[in-house]
Amino acid sequence: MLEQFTFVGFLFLVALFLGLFMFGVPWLLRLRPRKSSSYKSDPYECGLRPHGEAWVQFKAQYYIFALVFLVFDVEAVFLFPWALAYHHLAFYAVLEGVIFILLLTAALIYVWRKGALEWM
Amino acid sequence: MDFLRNAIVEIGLWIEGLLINAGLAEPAADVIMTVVGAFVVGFTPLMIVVFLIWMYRKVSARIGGRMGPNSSGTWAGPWGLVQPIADVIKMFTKEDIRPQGIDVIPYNLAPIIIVVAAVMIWAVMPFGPGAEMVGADLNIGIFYVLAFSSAALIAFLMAGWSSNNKYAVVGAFRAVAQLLGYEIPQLLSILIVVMVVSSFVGPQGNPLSLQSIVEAQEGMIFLVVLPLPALVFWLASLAEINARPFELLEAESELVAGVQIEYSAMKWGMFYVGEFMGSVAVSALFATIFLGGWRGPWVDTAPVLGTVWFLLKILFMLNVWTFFQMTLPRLRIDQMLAFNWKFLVPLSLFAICVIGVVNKLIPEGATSWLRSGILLATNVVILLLAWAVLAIGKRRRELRAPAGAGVEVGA
Amino acid sequence: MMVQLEWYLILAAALFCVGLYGVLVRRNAVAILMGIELMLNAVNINLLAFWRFTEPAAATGQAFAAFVYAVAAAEVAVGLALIVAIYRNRQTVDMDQINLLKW
Amino acid sequence: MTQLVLFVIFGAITLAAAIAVVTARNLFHAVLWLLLAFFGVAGLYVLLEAPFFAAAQLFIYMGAIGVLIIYALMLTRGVMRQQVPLVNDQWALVAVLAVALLAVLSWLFLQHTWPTVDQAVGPDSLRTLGEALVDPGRYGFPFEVASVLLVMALIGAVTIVRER
Repeated sequence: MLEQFTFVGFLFLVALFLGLFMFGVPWLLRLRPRKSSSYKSDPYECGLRPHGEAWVQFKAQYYIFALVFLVFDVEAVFLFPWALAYHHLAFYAVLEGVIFILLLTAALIYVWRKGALEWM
Repeated sequence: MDFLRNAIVEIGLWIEGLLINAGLAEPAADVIMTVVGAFVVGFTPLMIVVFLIWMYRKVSARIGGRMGPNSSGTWAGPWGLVQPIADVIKMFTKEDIRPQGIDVIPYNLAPIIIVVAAVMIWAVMPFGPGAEMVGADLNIGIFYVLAFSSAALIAFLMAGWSSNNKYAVVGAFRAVAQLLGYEIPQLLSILIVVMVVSSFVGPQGNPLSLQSIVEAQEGMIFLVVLPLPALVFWLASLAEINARPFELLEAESELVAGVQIEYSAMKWGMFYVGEFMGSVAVSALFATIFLGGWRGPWVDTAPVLGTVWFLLKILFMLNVWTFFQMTLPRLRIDQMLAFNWKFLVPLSLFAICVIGVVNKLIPEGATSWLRSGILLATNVVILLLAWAVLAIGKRRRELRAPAGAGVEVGA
Repeated sequence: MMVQLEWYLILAAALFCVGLYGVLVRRNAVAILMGIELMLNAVNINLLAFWRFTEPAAATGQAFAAFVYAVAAAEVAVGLALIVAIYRNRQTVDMDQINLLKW
Repeated sequence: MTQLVLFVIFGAITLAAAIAVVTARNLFHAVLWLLLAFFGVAGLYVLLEAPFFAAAQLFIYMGAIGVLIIYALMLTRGVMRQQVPLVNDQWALVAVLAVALLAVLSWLFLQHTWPTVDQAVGPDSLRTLGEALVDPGRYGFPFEVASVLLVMALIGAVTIVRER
């Protein structure tokens, strides 16, 4: 099994090389700004001088979407082995997986009914 | 002639033979071949991307009724073929502006992570029949792809956070809200495919490996057997690669480019390349999972044709992508989120339950034709049900809101 | 030379201790949760190492590792939600100032 | 031999990143170090021949939990400005205790002879896991309970975090 990961490891090195290459060539070419000014290096805000700090406060809405995502993500870790063994499972075992999914669907419906999935 | 039938594998064996003849021990030659393979697999998507940029310009120009790169005023080679090279040179030689107040390490790391994640996906892609034509036929196959595509999310957050720009932060938040959300229908539709493959390949074979997903499509491609997961997967993938109608990450007219706003020169180019690589990867995944991958006529006699079919299928899906890109408008963020959470996710959850149960009820001895037919019928029924639910919902909304009072679209 | 079970155990123990240090000394509540994540990862390394070295044919270690993922996810979801709620009410996430329950 | 080298590399990455997590001043950097630590752990899982868990590590920790932590950081962004001391005043004591705990644990691990078997991981290990998870005699019940746990966590967290 580990032999297969030799390839993955080398591909990772190649990918890293590619990334560093694209990143490094302009750096090696020394394409630095010849004239620098504070106007040039200001954060771009459509022509206005930036005002205040960039880390503005966010709505908790984003956090709720991430929560729902997290729950479904963990569900996937359970369901992938289940789907993999699907052919070997008896009917009731498939039903168990279905109940697992239905419980999560219930959670989704609850969140939905509470109005947490609305974009405010 | 015989050589050409399986040309890619033969060339590999020939090089390895040369190495062994040159006095290398066999394990060392194996390692060298693995490295060569990694280079080939790593650079293939990049080559496709360079070609894709050219094709995208041509096709989008045609769709938009514009002149393409071959008539941009300056000479760009026959059919504008030199255009992508000019693009690359331009990108490499542009001035690299460093904005004030950036967080240097995450800022520079983000584009690298995007490129790395986009390349890593290709490790498990089957380019042709046989174990030699897959980089590594991992037994977690498709799950590996999902893992790396979700790891790329973090790059967006890093870029957004470290750019010291309000647009970038808002863009990063939006990007992640979109990419996170649409990952779920994507993986749920893949789960359906895995279940079905499991009952097609039987006790042997590993339904997570992409090679056996291709092998399971021997009788019929999955686009026909499982049209619903195919549709869900494609829509979710469009959102994952930030294509229209889900192009909210870039949204140049409201977010000025989202997380990429403070990136210039090649660092911006890496985001650009990463995006194109993503669309190639998604097209390749769709071709593998739903269009039969390397399957096509005469593959049995000449396995090298499998690679050709595979590339042609990728090309076809890329054209579909270009078509979507050029013809659809951008959704609003509430529509985008509602479409995912209130339509795609419940639909695919429902589909998993129904298809899982129905597929299990088909007796094990059933021919693959019978199984395919029943699955297709189930899919169509679910699609009709979804359509009916949507129609009823629309009707009720119309009854509730009097005409003219801003009816919510697509929610 | 093969990597022994003990090495994984010691590595996991070291990771656990680093996590423990983070939990006990950091003042920021989010940083404390990060420490807990490190500890959970240490536990998972142990579970999988025991699975690999003592009974690779059974599924016990893997199943437990999967359950640890579920627990970690639940913990992080609720924990961070609490932190966000506390921040909204008290404008701080400094654990030394969150002493509502002390009296 | 290769395994040993890789073990040392991944172990070093994990530990170094973990130490950086608990000592970093900037919390955003701490999260990034945490993700690097998760990546190192994923490498260790590959060495333990559990590639599914390595992928799940990337999938859950880097994809979901990392994002969730960054979101929480952004929602409590006041922390980025406050100049409060990084650690509380018991840090020296805790450091000594942690090192002592590590020493004791290591001594215990080396003391005991573990009943290891020299057996390769079969190609079907993931399938056995799938079957065991839904086997009512084994993990069928915990499997459903895990689902209930996730549902409860989701409902609880959404209730807590919603702005009214």
